[in-house]
Amino acid sequence: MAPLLEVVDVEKSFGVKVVDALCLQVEQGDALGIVGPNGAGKTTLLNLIAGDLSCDRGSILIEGEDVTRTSPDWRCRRGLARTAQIPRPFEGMTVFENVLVGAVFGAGVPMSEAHATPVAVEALERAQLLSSANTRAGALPLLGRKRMELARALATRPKILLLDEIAGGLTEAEVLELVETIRAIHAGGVTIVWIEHIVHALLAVVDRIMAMSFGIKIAEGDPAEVMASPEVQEVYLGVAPE
Amino acid sequence: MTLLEVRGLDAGYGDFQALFGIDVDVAEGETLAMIGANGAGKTTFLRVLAGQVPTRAGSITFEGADIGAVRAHRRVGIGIALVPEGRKLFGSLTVRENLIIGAHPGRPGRWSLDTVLEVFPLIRPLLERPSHVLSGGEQQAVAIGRALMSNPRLILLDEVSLGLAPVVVKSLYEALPALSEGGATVLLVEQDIGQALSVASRVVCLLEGRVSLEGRPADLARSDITAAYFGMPATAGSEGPS
Amino acid sequence: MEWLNAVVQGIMLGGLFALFATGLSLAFGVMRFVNLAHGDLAILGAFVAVSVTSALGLNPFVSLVIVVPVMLAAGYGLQLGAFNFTVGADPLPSILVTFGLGVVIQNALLQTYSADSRGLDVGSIEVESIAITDAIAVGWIPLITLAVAITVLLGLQLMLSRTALGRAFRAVSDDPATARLMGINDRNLYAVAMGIAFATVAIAGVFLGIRQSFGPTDGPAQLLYAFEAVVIGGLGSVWGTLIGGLLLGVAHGIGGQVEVSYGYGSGPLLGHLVFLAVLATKPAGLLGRRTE
Amino acid sequence: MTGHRVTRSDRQSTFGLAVSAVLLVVLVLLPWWDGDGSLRVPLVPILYYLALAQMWNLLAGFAGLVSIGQQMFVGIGVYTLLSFAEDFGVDPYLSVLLAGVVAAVLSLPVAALAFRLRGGYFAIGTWVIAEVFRLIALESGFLGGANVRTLTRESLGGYSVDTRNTVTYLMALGLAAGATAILVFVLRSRLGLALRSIRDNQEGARGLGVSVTRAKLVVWVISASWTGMTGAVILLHNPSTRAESAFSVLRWTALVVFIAIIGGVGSTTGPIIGVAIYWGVREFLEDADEWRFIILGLIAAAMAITAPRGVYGLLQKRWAVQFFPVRRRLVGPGIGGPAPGGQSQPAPDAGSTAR
Repeated sequence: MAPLLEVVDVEKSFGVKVVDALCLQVEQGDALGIVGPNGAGKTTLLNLIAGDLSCDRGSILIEGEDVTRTSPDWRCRRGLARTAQIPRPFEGMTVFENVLVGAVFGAGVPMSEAHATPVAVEALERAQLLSSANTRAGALPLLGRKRMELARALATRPKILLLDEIAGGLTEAEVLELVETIRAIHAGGVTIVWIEHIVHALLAVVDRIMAMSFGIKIAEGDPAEVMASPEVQEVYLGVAPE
Repeated sequence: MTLLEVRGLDAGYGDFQALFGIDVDVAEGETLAMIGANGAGKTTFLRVLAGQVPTRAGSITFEGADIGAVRAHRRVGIGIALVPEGRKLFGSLTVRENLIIGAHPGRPGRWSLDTVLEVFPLIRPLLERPSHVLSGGEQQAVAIGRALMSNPRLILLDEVSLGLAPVVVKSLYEALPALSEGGATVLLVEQDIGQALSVASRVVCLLEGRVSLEGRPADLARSDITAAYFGMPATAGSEGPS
Repeated sequence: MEWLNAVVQGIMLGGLFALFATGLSLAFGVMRFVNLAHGDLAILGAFVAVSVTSALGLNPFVSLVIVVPVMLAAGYGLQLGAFNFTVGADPLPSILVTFGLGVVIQNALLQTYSADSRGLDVGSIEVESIAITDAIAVGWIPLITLAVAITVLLGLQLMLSRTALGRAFRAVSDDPATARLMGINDRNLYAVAMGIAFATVAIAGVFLGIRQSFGPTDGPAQLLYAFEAVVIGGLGSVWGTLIGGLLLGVAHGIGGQVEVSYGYGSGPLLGHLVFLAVLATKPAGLLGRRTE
Repeated sequence: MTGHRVTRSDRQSTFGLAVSAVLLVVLVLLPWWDGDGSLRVPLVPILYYLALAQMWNLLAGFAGLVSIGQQMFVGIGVYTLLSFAEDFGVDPYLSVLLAGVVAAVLSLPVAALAFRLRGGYFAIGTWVIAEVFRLIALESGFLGGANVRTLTRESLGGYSVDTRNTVTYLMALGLAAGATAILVFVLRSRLGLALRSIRDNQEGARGLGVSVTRAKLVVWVISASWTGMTGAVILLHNPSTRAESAFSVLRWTALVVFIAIIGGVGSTTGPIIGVAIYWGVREFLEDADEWRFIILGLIAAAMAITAPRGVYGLLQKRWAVQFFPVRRRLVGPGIGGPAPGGQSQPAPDAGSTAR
């Protein structure tokens, strides 16, 4: 069987190469963490996978199907969902309506609102946002916005969930809460690809880590080994190991 | 002598508040490093000083005058220059033009095209190139040079090391003392604690929009910094500089 | 031979189109602002010239000395007083304000000058021409128009590439927030750009009035031609604007000749169709960079 | 099942629906006691302007498609009715429906071209295409060229003047009420959900599976078709036309835009207020076309700067009213906030996303 997600030799440049000849395979049930210093090309990679940017070279496959030239909405309906690093809710809509958009349009099949409502409610529950369902999304605080990013993505019933620094900017207690939520989502059968600076949060969830620097994969494998490798220590922490 | 005095500063975007009651002093001639995790409010703080984000409460006094109401395009005239996060060079201008546009007719002084090129000799052969073809490190050098051209009293550096190779970062940091010698006071924002501590005469740490630590690098224990940086007990330092 | 003549006359007309397009292109390039009153402003400029020439007894060419500064000031003032409030991510307010302004100008001109066609009389030069062959003669007026158009575009290009003002325009176009860090007052710069746009469109309007008769409701057609010249040539390129204008002019010339020879079609129709063909096949324009 | 459900109405909007229903019944019954048509006939332009304004509102206020080419669909409607009724002898009232079909079909290639442009360039692009249609009508001998064409008595069949007046009136009423209803239904539907999300953040909407181009295309076709039918009814009301007036940008787009802007674009109620204001200005300045355009144009331009959501937006700011129920509210266990039917919470009107 083809891997759930496959990134083949992908390249993207904005004057300078931001993602360079990158290959990646994610199997059903994986939880992959991606680390690297700011500007290493992690978010660009996520944007390429989700279709928000187009690849200069290489291809993206979902379950063996080449989706390189498809739009983000098409990829979403194929089972790919993402959260944005800086949450951009539909501010004029309520939290429930925000999540309903994902439930109605993100499913692979046409969904009526009546059928989508329970899906949206479940996503709100899993993201622990049900109590503020009728709040205007623009009024949510940061944690609420991050949770809503998660709820909207979950409402599309993804096979694979791309998380972009979802723990960034949260307090330690909030991070721990969020980690629990993400673990539960993974346990529920959703494959996770997670970019994160807060490494201890990442380590609590993922079973594999890829490290990037200057658009290049510099290490991949067991989380502890990758984080301990000298290359990663140097580029990620900005200092050579002592 | 105090060059900049910030008292009780609140600021944010839309519904989101990023800074809460910040008090910071910057003395003439010092190099102050502001550190903190992603989303701690460092960049917002610099943007407030440059006039790009309005203050909601509190005061900013620069050289004895309240500058809270001075509009962004007039801040450079009073001696504040920002090197923004992500360099933000003008892509349709050549390198030379990018530097020249930084000059301000009301602020002659030590820095000119020639003196900037002395500090950053790597720019010299690139002068006639369009700036968007430069590498990240070259762009950063141009961005710093561009800010110097206005002969600022206070130069604000946002994430100079972002996405740059360690060797490039090192060379950029080596140029920093030249800025101080040129008469500029330096306020730099960094995620890379190691780099920041190596050049700063004083450190301020932000955590969730509040000052969590302040002091001279020599007086601060690593564990204190880690705690202030991540907002957790000093013992749980699973990351950060080792 | 008449077809070759149609092409030659079309090129001359194309100079005028390029002149119309210049201001539209500049305002879009500097601040992503689309002025739907652009054509009506050209006609307004021509009517101002009508008033100036009749009141002071000036030659229309000389009237430019008054018309151009007046329109420049009007553009500067309108941008500061009104348009600046609509510059932003949402294009709707700027479209509405300029569309409303265009309709107001048209109807105010109708009220003031009636619906009659006017012309600007520059004397005997109007009918003089240079014979190139027996069948092809180039009128002095179209030739001067083309020369002025090329001069204005060349001047604009030099200003943009060589002067501090041009540098500031390009910087603001790239990134207004960072330009402010360089001490550039972007709002004021927008007003300068709009002033220049109004000045060029006023020149275009006066030359239109010298070339042919015009009426208060002719503005929208000029807007459409200007827009087509910009899109055909490609956004954000001064030379593209000239090429686009010339191509559109040739299409008008050939379209007019088709009408003469076969009794169907017209210059404007063929011009529109050429524009649509370019839009269908090369949406970024012939010389354009893809901007969005 | 989780036991959660969605409600949309609250007391205020139920009240709004009730008022609208009463008003509609009165207007439908009007012909039966307005014997000589002195009320009906002058109402027709008000009604068709409301239909046009609602359709432009749907495009510009909800789908972000600022069209300055609506006159093309009015003209297409006019000439479709003329052709079918005059040249092919089709019943004129049936031809009104055909006008909607023809406009919808022709709107597809138009979209294929115009959708390549954005913002202000889209606006001018639609205008160019409308010009192309006008020029084709002018050139076409079959459609009558530059001549005046009239819908003759013969093609209007055996209908009496009174019947014709009544049917035209009822059709205009149907188009106006229908246009408003379409807006409410679209906003309540999945399409409305998609449009609101696109307005707030197009990229975000794409990321959640919303097909942005398809949503815009559906709106474009609906609007074209309804505008085409309205064009046909305009011809029924005023049976003489020529290409210049059938494809007039001033009458069929400028006035319509002004009405929508002044009343309030991006809301369902705004254009109704706008058309009422237009009526007032018209009564006040009878026979002064130019002044009408100058005054409405100035008000609209000033509104676009100072009050981009029009008179309705100003009223709403003041009293927080909402007449048509379009917003969704989740009710069920575990949800905070006021009880269903309650007020006070600033949950948004669908229209409030327009800015």
